[in-house]
Amino acid sequence: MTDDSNAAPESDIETAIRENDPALITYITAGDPSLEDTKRYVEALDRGGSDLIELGLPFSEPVAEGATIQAAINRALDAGTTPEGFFELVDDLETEAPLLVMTYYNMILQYGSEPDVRPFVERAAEAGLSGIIVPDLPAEEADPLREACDDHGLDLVFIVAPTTEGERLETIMSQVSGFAYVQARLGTTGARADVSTATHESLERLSEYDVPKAVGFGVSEGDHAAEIVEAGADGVIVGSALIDIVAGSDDPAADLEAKAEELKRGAVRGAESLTVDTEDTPEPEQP
Amino acid sequence: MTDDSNAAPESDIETAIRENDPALITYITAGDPSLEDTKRYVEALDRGGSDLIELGLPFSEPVAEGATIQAAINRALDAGTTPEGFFELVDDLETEAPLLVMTYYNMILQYGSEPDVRPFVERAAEAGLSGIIVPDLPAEEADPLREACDDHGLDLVFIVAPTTEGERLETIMSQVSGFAYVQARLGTTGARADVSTATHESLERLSEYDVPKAVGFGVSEGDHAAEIVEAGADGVIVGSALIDIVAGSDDPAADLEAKAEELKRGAVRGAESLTVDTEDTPEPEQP
Amino acid sequence: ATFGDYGGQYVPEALMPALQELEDAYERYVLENEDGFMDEFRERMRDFGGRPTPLQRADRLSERYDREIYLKREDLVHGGAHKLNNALGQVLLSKYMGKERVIAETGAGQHGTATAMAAAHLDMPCEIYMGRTDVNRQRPNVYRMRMNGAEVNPVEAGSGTLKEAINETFRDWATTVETTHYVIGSVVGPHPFPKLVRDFQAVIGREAREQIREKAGRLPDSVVACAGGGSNTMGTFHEFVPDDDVALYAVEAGGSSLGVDEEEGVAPNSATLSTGTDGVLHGAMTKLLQSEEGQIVESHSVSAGLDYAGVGPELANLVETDRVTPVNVDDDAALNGFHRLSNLEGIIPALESSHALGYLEESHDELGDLVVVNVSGRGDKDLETVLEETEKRDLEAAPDVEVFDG
Amino acid sequence: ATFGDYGGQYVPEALMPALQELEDAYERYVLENEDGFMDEFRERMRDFGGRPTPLQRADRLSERYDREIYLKREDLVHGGAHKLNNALGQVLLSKYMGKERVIAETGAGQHGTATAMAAAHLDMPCEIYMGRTDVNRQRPNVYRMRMNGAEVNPVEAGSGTLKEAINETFRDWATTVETTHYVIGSVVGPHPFPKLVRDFQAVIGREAREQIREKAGRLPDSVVACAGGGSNTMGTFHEFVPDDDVALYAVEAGGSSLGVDEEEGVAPNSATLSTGTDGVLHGAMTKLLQSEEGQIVESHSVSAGLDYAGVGPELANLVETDRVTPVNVDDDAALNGFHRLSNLEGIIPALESSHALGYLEESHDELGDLVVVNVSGRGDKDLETVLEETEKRDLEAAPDVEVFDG
Repeated sequence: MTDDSNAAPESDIETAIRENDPALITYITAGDPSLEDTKRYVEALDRGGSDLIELGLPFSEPVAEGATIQAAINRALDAGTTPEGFFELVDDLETEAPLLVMTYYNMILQYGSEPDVRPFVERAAEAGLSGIIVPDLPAEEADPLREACDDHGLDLVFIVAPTTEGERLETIMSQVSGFAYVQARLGTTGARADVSTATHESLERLSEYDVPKAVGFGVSEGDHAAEIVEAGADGVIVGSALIDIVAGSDDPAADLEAKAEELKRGAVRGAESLTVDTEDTPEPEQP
Repeated sequence: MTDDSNAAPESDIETAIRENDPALITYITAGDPSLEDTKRYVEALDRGGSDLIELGLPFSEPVAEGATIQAAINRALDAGTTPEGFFELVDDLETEAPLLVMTYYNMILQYGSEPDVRPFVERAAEAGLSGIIVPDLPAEEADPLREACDDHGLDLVFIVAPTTEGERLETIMSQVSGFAYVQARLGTTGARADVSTATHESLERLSEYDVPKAVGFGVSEGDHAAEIVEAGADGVIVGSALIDIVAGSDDPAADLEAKAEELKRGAVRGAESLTVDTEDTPEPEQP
Repeated sequence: ATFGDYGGQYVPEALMPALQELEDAYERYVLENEDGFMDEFRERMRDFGGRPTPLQRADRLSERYDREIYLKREDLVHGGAHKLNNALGQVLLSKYMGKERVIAETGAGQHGTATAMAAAHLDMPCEIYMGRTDVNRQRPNVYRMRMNGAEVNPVEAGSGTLKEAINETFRDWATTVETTHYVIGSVVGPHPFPKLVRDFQAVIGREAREQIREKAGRLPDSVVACAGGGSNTMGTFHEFVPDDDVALYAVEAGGSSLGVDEEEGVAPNSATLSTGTDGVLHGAMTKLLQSEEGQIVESHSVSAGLDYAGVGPELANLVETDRVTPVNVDDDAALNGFHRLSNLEGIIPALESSHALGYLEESHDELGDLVVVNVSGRGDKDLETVLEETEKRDLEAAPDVEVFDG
Repeated sequence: ATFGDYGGQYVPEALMPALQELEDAYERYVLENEDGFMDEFRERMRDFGGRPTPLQRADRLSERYDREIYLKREDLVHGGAHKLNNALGQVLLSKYMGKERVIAETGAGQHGTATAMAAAHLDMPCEIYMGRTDVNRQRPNVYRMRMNGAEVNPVEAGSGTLKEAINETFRDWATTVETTHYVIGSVVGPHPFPKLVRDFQAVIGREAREQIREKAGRLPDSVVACAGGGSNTMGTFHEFVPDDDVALYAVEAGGSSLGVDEEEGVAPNSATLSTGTDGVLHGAMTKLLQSEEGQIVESHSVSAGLDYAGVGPELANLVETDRVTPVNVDDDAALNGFHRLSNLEGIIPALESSHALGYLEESHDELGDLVVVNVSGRGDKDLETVLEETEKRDLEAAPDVEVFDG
């Protein structure tokens, strides 16, 4: 992934999702517990069947994250993870799945000699990243970054929340590139034991838009993946459940690969059930 | 001293001072450390040459006293000294010197079934006391007590302070019975190392009045007594210096007697020096 | 005496000229506003002290008791209580009188801190007497006084509390009376102190009376204030005394129980007006907690500021003449009052003031439709005591406060 | 952005609708006084909060600096600081918006206690997030919040201080945004918070401007206020911004030294305006203390209330456009300022406000003949810190406080 960023295909991410629908999108925090480990873990997730991989660039104030990813970010920062180290990791990675960077806006702004989003985007493209997700950058503030991403052929992925409705939903969906990151429920990231009603409602609301939709926030098991895909998603996004493996497993690489396989199987199962019996959609669970 | 109080001579106290000029007036706190001890100490002071003896009836808030007498009062209260016990002590005492009670106004008021000064005065007279000194009763508030004292032939002794001047001095001196208690200096009772300028000034101010004047507050040694008498006093009043003996001596009775003798000798020396060489009055010390 | 059978000047002769000088100054400066004294006092109480304080409708108490409850907010005065009204007045007066120094006693430290603040503000040297026990258990107030530049003199005698501090301040004054003014902390002591302090505090009731007329369109049916020495009580009541239709309730500290333990020389309460007998303490004839023989007993209340065996002679007289109704509530009721106001109205009251709120809870039915309660001070100072005392008890109004580690 | 290059709404998408709802409510209720919102707010700030606060001539400081020094006395607001102006405004607004619950972050506890008081007063359920370290070292404030009926949620993450508490409150809000209002404690955060908080705090300057004209007959030459997040600063300055001849000084915490230790990720100061660089934190583009890579560093000040790595975006813009002069004084100067005001004026200021007083001492020559200094809060809460920090140093203005046994 060291080729010139200008050569990156315009629809890397969208293609990855559409071609692999239902797609599995996996997330881990770069530098947790070290960048060397992250490299091995990303390769494992790639082998396990990830269709897209999000790499978290750690920021000291991760307001959108729950306890699990907060802890991962703290470990990564304690290990001395820097943006430059991050990009060097990406330079080195050769994965099937396209890579996205997920980070907070200030990290993007500060890269380079003065507050400006372009140096970051340029370097991201150069490193071979296909897109950027910024959890604290709503569409209203996104113009500078979107322009820079457009200039360098990167997708800027927007989040659609359960509270996103009406005019704002229109605006966001008109700007979506890559895919719409559908936030499964209110709150922060973190593995949960069920799939929320909000997920079903959000997918319902988005059904009229012809862009890939991937659901994240709280997805931790193959069965969730299945249910989400059945509910109409083109992909599932899993993060905290993988961080738990990074932090707790004796052999994280192997377990990450196995987990990715389980999740991908779940997603595929959901898609199959959808094709076989569209009338037998499971009831959304009550909150 | 158990004879009927009505039989007490009208001028017991004045007589005791005039006949023994320069007179020694001694004070101790009744009940410190016990009423039995007080009886022995009073007898010793009597033997030592006291011409008048003040007995303190302890009150819990002795605002006019310095640390020495405060402590004596606390010891007496801790020992359970009561007004009735006090009067019974006086009932028992047979001294050459007339006795006065020194106490605070509330003690006088509360004796008997309701707030009224008369039961106390009646009982004091009955016990053979010759007078009362009340450090928190200025002339302005003294009418009820003075009337009761008049009715029972007791002297009510007033204090003249260094701040007592002009009209107030007139008023007080017109009401004096027994003697004028000349407060040697501002402040509270307590042994001091010198005789203050205020003493000389007070005696000067009082010289025109033909009533016996006794000086207290801070007198602790024979030399003080001498100086005070030289300055024109008819008597000296000693308290804290005696309390120190009560509290600290191995044989208080003997030491009290000796101290009284020293003080009396001092007073007499002062009187002699006055007669011998009226022109060689020592300079008052500077404050 | 000054007020019916109460008041007077029972002090050592040495202090009498100073009291007469003070009486003269009181008449000239306070009553006649000579040299614009009262103008300056009011201006400083406004700009330095934060007057006027609001009269606030207590929405949730009004709902709870189904009548109109208004709170006079003396907790908002600089320093956190009504105490400054008096302290500033007296320190300013001492300047007008040409005194070089002020002294004051303090128990828990409220009057001491108020005097120290006033003295700093007016550039007057200041020494505060405080019992050793109180010094050690009221450190924050000691620090506040020191930071305001006042000397703090620990009094080692006796139990090392307020009574001893007062005695010791009288002793200092008896020595230094020519150059020093004694800033007495309540409507107690010899004449003219009870009148002087009352007049400085009367601004509470003067404002409240105007404010309630403006807000409710009429005078209240009753006015409730806690009573220890009685300065916030007299300050609140004074302007209402001529209003015969306004009932005045002085709420004393019932402590753990009423009555005096003669054996121990202790009263487990400070309900002087309710249970005391006539006598002389600290310069005045008034109602006292005393033994049959006349020894002053130690009073007790969960609220240090009410913990005094005497009471202002004017208040004693107003009780004696049935103009003021003395009532009392116990420690538990006061603590519940503290929690209730904190929780329902967002005002943490002083434990002193909490007694008035405890009475409101117990007897609101008797208070009529329109009630003014004086919140004499804020309760930050009492937090530790309240926590300790709450832990010992089962109080209905108390929250669970445990959010700490181990 | 909202203010020149600063401000904006850098928050998770889930919160955007709530910000738009808040913006709408801000325009209707605050700007247009719909349903009499601002009337009710002002009335409650008067009766519950104790407004207006005085503008006091500081006699001894005026003498010391040979010019007219006036103090705006926000220390007299209910709760002891200007914080209530904002907390009451926002809790009231949340009621008008039909919210069922408020949440807030707190560092040392000042904003938490103000919010808890306001919530109790308005009968609104309230939860406060507070770092575990702060919970354990600021117990009195935790108790005050509990007594006002608020839940206090200790935040275990990170260093357990303000930054973590803010992050955690944002997380709660992201979950409960439909029913909950987040009462942000300063002029920080995403639009419309900086304007909303400023407008609730602007009463400080509005009063001060009127008061100084009345007392001194003209506008001041300069206005001095401390700056952490900047709510008392903006509140004091806002009405003076159009007065070109009035110099505005924002005094930041210089801490122990200026600059950032990149290695440790720590700034031994909170001088964001003086030394910070542009970036995005907690929802807004503003000036920040950050590493070159964009990680927020831990700020430090002897004053907990100034100890924040960001600053209000409007203040950043006023500095950028040279309308406000950013200055700073170090911990020692602030401590001396604390002692000086306590000793000379009888006002114990918050350590935050003490920075403004420290600057007055250092630079009074540059401030003209007529100076207004905002005393943003009282310092009772800081006594322990001041004692500890004073003991470590040799401060010219500090008194000796040792009157205790052994």
